[in-house]
Amino acid sequence: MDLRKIKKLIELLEESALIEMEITEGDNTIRLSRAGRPAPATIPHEHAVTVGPAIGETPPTEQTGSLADEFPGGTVVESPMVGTYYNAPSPEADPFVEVGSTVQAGQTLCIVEAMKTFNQIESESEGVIRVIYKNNGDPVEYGEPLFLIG
Amino acid sequence: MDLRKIKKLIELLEESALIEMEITEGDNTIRLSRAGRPAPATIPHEHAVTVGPAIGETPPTEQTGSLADEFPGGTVVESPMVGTYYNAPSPEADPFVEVGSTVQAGQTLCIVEAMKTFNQIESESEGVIRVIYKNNGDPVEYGEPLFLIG
Amino acid sequence: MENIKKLVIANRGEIALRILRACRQLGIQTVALHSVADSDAKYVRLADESVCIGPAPPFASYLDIASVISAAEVTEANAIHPGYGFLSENADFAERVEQSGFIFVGPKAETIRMLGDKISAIQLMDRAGIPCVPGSNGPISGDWTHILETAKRIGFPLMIKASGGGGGKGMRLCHDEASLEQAVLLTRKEAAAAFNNDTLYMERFLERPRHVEFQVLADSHGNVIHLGERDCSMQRRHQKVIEEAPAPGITESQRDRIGGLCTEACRQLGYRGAGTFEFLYEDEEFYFIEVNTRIQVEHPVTEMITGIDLLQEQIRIADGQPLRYRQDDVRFTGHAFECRINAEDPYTFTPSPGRITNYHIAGGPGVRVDSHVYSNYQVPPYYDSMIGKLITHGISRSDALTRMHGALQEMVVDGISTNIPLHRELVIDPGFISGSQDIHYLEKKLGR
Amino acid sequence: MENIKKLVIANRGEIALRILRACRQLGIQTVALHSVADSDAKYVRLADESVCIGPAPPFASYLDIASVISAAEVTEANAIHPGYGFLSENADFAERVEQSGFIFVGPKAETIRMLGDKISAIQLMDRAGIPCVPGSNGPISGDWTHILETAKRIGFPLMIKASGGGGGKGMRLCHDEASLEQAVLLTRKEAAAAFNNDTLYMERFLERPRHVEFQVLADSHGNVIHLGERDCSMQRRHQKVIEEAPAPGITESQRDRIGGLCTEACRQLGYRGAGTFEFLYEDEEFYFIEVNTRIQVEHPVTEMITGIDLLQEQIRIADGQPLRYRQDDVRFTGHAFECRINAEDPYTFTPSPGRITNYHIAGGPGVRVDSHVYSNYQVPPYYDSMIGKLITHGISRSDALTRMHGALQEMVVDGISTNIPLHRELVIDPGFISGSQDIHYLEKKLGR
Repeated sequence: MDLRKIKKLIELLEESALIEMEITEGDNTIRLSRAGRPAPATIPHEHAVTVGPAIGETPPTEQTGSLADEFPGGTVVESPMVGTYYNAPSPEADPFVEVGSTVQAGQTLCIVEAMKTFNQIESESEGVIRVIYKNNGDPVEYGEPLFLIG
Repeated sequence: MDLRKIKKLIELLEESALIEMEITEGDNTIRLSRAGRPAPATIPHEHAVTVGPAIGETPPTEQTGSLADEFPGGTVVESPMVGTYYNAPSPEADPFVEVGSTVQAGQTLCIVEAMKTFNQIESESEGVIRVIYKNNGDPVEYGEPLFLIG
Repeated sequence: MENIKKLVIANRGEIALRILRACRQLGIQTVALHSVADSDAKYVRLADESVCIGPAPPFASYLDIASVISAAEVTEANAIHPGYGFLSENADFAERVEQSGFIFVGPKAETIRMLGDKISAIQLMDRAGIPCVPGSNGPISGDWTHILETAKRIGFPLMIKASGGGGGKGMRLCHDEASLEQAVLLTRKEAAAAFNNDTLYMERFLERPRHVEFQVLADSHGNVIHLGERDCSMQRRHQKVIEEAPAPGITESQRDRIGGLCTEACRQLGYRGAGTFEFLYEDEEFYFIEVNTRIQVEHPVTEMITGIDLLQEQIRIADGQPLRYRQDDVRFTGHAFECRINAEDPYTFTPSPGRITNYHIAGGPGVRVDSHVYSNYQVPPYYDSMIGKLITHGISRSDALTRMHGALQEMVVDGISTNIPLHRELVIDPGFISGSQDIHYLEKKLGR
Repeated sequence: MENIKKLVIANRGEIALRILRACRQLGIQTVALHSVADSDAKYVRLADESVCIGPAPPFASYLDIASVISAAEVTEANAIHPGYGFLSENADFAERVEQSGFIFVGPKAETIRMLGDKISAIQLMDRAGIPCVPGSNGPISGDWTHILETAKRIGFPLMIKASGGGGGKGMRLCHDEASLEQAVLLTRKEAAAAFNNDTLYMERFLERPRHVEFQVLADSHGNVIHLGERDCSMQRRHQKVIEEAPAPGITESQRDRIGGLCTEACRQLGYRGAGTFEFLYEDEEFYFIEVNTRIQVEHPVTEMITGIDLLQEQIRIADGQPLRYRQDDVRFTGHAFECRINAEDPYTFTPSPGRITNYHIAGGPGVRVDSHVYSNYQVPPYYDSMIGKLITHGISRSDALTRMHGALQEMVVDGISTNIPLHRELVIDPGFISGSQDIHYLEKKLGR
């Protein structure tokens, strides 16, 4: 991993609400973390795009299980498509939901944009938003967790 | 396996003192056996030269263990070299030992010829010859059982 | 590359790995797209990035145009390689890829569309001087007198085919005048249902043809070369089982003549990329069937005898570069075979998905294996049963065939059924060893 | 084959499998000899027959001449292939094989004996016009005045070498007149103990040479060709780690000149079989070191760039057949690398025998693996640590090196330590990438 890449990763971390980041590429692992200040609206989650380790190594395991464990009975809302995550209808608007928001079934949680189509992702159940896994503008894969509603 | 080969195997069986023969070559197995008449001096034993099965198949397991089991405390005399087995000092002479012979430690049991050198194989213990695994003139590998002394 | 910096591999299995290996040689970053069923495949992890694009069923992942293009967008890739199968010959996909600002590794959308329609393809080739199967030379009308006249001119038995068909689907054999009307009606109904297009045409039926195809490469600057032919006559249920290059008994002058006609047709069409002209070959005559506007499963046999990496050339062409080889640079050395290794019962062809408990591939000189599987790989039940390709090269046909025989002995795939036993039988089959068998040979042999 | 019908493979591991594969191509029956430690190896079972010749220690099995010849007798084979290492350069063995009525796949016993003695080899080559390292041109006498004079003529630093030595053993560097006497005495004592031959000679010491070697093939009818050179400068403890062909920076005229001298020397010697002329190469000059009268570990890189199967040709020569290639038929295409995969710690080189729990080899175009191991193979502690060779070919040096880089990423050997991490580091090392490094490069790099 070259210095430029590490610098880029530090920038990414600083721009984000994350407090920690760990990337493994082949034999190299880089772990970045920053002091105390907890993230305002999100909780650390693994980077959406998997960086390929050398074949034969064990892929990092998803940590959503352990987070979901803290809210037994909670529901994970997964992305139904690949695209870009938006937390608000427009850059100026307020986010659809924040951690702690109470949501109703059918309420819009976010938008996933795929091929210039903006798809509203609605809640299937009512509850309180416990975790928001993504930052505004993040890429999301099919099946990736977006919210934990508990 | 072509007919000529099978015919050759039948001849081999008939010429020998064996009552049964089983050869596996790749996916083909041929098993030849002949009626009752038990072999005079030997007991069926697998052919010394392993015919290679396709890779990935389980090699046939040695059956000497089960024979030795019938004579607990018996000793298997193994060939100390690769060569040709002779049961007598010359074609006209009587065999050194037969099944049922009582042997002393140091007594010659057979000859293994390697590169025109005739190596006398001597018994390391005293006892009775229970099994003779080879026929006169058979090829023997290193470590192959020659006798069971019980 | 000048233009392509990061490429999306919009496919799975061995061809995804093959594309990845080519990109590695070219210094291009890769994005592996995968369905949920392929998430843990190690070849996905060999890519620089990977994106899950949908659930296991192909229509919701590998065939979903919006997901594939979205994945290219979110990963900021600038090219998409469709492999073979899935979206590779979908003209609408190619069009949307280019409209979205990505480089499509393949021909222009309109070329794919023109050649995807069998009638228009035949008419184009006929005009380019390529020998076609004598037939209706266009769609048959609803006028029975005219259809009957055309049929008599062609002669019985004849084939009724759907213009939108392909890969052995949408065709019916007709033996005589009496059954013609019913055969046409039935085929039309099937074609409408299967391809949403009930246009039909008729062709003379060849009794014992071989399948011989020519590989071409055409850049975007008007340069076209052919890389000789392959024989893919060993088929069952219209699926190729063993391919070889060169085709036994094809002379250098036949190769030059047909290869030259194919390259000339590409020039006229403004063809771009890698492509294959498929022919039936009977009594020393070639009859055009169709053009495949993509890389093919059996491309390695051509690579082995020419030393030219077809995937790399295909991507270079998409990058806008001129061909690195002129026709005179293409030299043929020795002979090559490819056995398709399928997870299936070797005789009933029933698919056999499941966990591969032990996987060991053959090695040594002249042996190549293109496969994405490994010990403990789970063959998913959702896709094609092909788990890899065993390829051998030798200085002569018999040398290459002996090498295949040995390699098949060395190969181990435990835990599932594969067609390796069938291949082991075929490589020692006297008919196959003698070469030049027709496309019905294997099924006749299996029906013994 | 005309004469060889059944051949005994008097070796183990990857070269045993390589010989077996060549025999399969030639239609020759094989007998795999093995020690107790190798009984269950699957490559043993691939042979038509197998014979256990002794216990695990090599001196009692693979090095035991009587057992090897007996095994040939009891299996009624008529030829013996010694591979490399073990008995392959033992003139007494070759002699007894032929005296026992078998065909020995290698040169005549007297040729092996002549070339095995370093002083006589150098004198022969000098006479044949092959450039040698300036030196004593013969054994140094016990007369100190004469030794000192010779040393001054050669110049310091110089090497004192044992005539019976080889492979990096029996040699000592001497920097000045003051230490000469003691150095000679010590080396003489060691040589007497190690090789039972205290004859010594002296040579100029080259500071930063490369190791460049030429491959030759000579039949029993007086035809000799060379197949170009290999660069084997990446070494640690005198063991080659990565080899390549052609050698970077060697010109066609250098190749023609040195290759021509080697073939001419073979003609003069009546050499028969495959052989390698090893040279040191410094400041554009070649200096002969020794001839290896057998097939070498690194033969595949030559096979990859020439398309000639060296093992098959070696066996054909032993069969008495004339060479199928003239010098003009030998064409060099592209570039090839070989990485020796060893079961050892990548940096301390401590051997790491044990069970391979997972084994997955690289594949795809231009990748070849010569290896006898597989998942669950038990690497025995009694023998050389090499468990296989990863070989890549490409149209250029950088193409072949990129392919090696990718192949090393794909390769998995779990359960034991291997030197794969070292190879992964080497293929991206700027010095190695630039080429033409000397034989000390790797050790200096490791000593960083």
